[in-house]
Amino acid sequence: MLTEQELIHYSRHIILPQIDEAGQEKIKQSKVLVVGMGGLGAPVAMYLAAAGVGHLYIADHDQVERSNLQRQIIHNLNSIGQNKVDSAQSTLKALNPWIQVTSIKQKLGDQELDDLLSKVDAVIDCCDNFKTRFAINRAAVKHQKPLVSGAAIRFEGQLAVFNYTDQSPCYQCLYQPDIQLDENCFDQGVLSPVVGTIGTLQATEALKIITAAGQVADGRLLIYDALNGDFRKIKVTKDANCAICGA
Amino acid sequence: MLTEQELIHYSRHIILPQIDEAGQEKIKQSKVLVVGMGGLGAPVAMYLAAAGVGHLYIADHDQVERSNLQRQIIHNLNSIGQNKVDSAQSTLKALNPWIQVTSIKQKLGDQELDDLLSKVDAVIDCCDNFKTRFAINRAAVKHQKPLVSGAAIRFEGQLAVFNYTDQSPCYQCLYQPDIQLDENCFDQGVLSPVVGTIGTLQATEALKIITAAGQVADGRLLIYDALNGDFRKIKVTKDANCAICGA
Amino acid sequence: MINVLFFAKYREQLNMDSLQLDADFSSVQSVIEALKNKGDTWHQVFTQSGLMIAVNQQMAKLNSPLKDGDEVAFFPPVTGG
Amino acid sequence: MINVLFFAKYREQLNMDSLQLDADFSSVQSVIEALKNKGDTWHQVFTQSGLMIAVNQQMAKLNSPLKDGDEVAFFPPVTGG
Repeated sequence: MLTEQELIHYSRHIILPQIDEAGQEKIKQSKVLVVGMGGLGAPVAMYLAAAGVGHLYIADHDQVERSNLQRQIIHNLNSIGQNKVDSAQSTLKALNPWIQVTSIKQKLGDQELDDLLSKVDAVIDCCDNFKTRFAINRAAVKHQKPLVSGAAIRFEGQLAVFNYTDQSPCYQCLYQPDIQLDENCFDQGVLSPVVGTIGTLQATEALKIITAAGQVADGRLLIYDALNGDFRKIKVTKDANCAICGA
Repeated sequence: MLTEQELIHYSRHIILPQIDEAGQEKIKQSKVLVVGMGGLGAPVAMYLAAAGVGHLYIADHDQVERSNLQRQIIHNLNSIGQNKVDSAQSTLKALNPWIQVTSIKQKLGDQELDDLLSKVDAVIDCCDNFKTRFAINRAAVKHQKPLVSGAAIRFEGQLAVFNYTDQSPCYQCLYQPDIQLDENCFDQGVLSPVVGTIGTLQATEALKIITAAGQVADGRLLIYDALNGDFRKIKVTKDANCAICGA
Repeated sequence: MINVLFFAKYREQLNMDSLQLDADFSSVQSVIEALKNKGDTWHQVFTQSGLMIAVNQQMAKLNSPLKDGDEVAFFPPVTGG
Repeated sequence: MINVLFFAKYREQLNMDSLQLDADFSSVQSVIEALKNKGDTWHQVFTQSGLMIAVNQQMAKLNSPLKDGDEVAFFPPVTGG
């Protein structure tokens, strides 16, 4: 049951016929893991907190550095040197007192992800390296939980939902595990609001998964090119021989 | 000149060849007006502040209400009852100490907009009604300043850049001033991160205008439908008989 | 033949994202008249204020002429922020 | 004839968003070989790790077959966050 203050807080959701009070209640009951409290994780966690996701698990083992503040709007000057999850947690609690936030400070390996995926309804991948991306995917497939994947660098972003149904592709149907690339923002840079666009699109897909509003954008990859303001959709199909999700 | 601390703060921009130190210096020298500190204005102001826009003018005559917190991530629990511009200003100053923020608390009419547009390099329209949107456009055309226009409601958003060059359409080339519609989030609702997506796209266009990186998305309207994750582009041409920007 | 697309709120209200009209239409206005006759919801959608129109991905008006094979898209105005 | 599109980083590096190849190509791999021969930058772009490929807006592989009129798009992997 939503309290009277919650009904006011969420009134702009509840008036949407596709959400309604029942949908907001589902959002309140939901548990979501956000891996990475950097450029993507900042808007994902802030919007999911504002939107009322009842229990947010946030994971990051890094500390806030000055160069993060150019785009990681969940942190601020007072956060420099703090653990990212601690800084994030104070911002999130100030945005919404009705939600629970659990911080995970360690690096996530297969075991930690296995444990976490057993607890949540969905995982949002906001991390910055392929190794963790593949590990998150393995755990999501094992526990049959939807994975909302975002990535951004330079002026580019990508978005996809994996593992939404049995018929959906998984991350490894799209990306080969032998890929030799880990471009990061340190080497390559990133335009500040580009991470915001991909992160907010991830938050939107997460809310659609939780509430069953609209059509979840699975089975496709969205490519965003900020330099010419272009969005493209590429169809992604399940790979029957996928080592992770194949039969 | 950027100080040593600023060079660190903005290092992820400076490494981008399309931005470089010269581009970051342009961002520092720029003055941008953001009209509205609500759902769109929140991410616009936060990302432009983080990105280093040297002087932000933020305008809103409203106070923060609890129902704003579902999506207006620049405000928080402590902001309830405060003027939106005051709440926004403290968030922005905590994100970036190197920028100047000027708050405008009154409702903007033609005279105030005329004065403001004479001072800034671009205006970002994040307001919630057609009357103000047409007034902003009139002032932007008069002062030949680019207008980055965003709008969002329900699961829908629109984005366009007007008045970028002599050949660009203005807002009134697209929208007729006799339009009888002011749907707002109070009546219609809005999914929380949808305003974030449109706002971050507005911030990106603003940074492209300031730095001349990439191709500014003028002469077209981007339509976003969050329910099916669809983006569409519609070409918009200058109306030679436009009452505002026509010859 | 005209391909008709519905975006955003209109797509939701009509519960349909596209349809094909197998006839000749001289202008956008004549397409709208044909759609209005399809039922109450259709009539309601196509009498709303501010209806926006694109022909072949370019903004158009009620009196914009059409030719065989054109794509006509309808979408709502948005003012919220 | 094959329409070739370049997205994101590749579009920037090649300073071109599309080109048309007026010949027959049996597979994506053969298109890549043809592009590599266009010069140093081209060779560099098409030997990068993780090159992603779409044929007619659907993900494809190096050995995906092609037919006349197909659209082949190349875009980079992205891992940052």
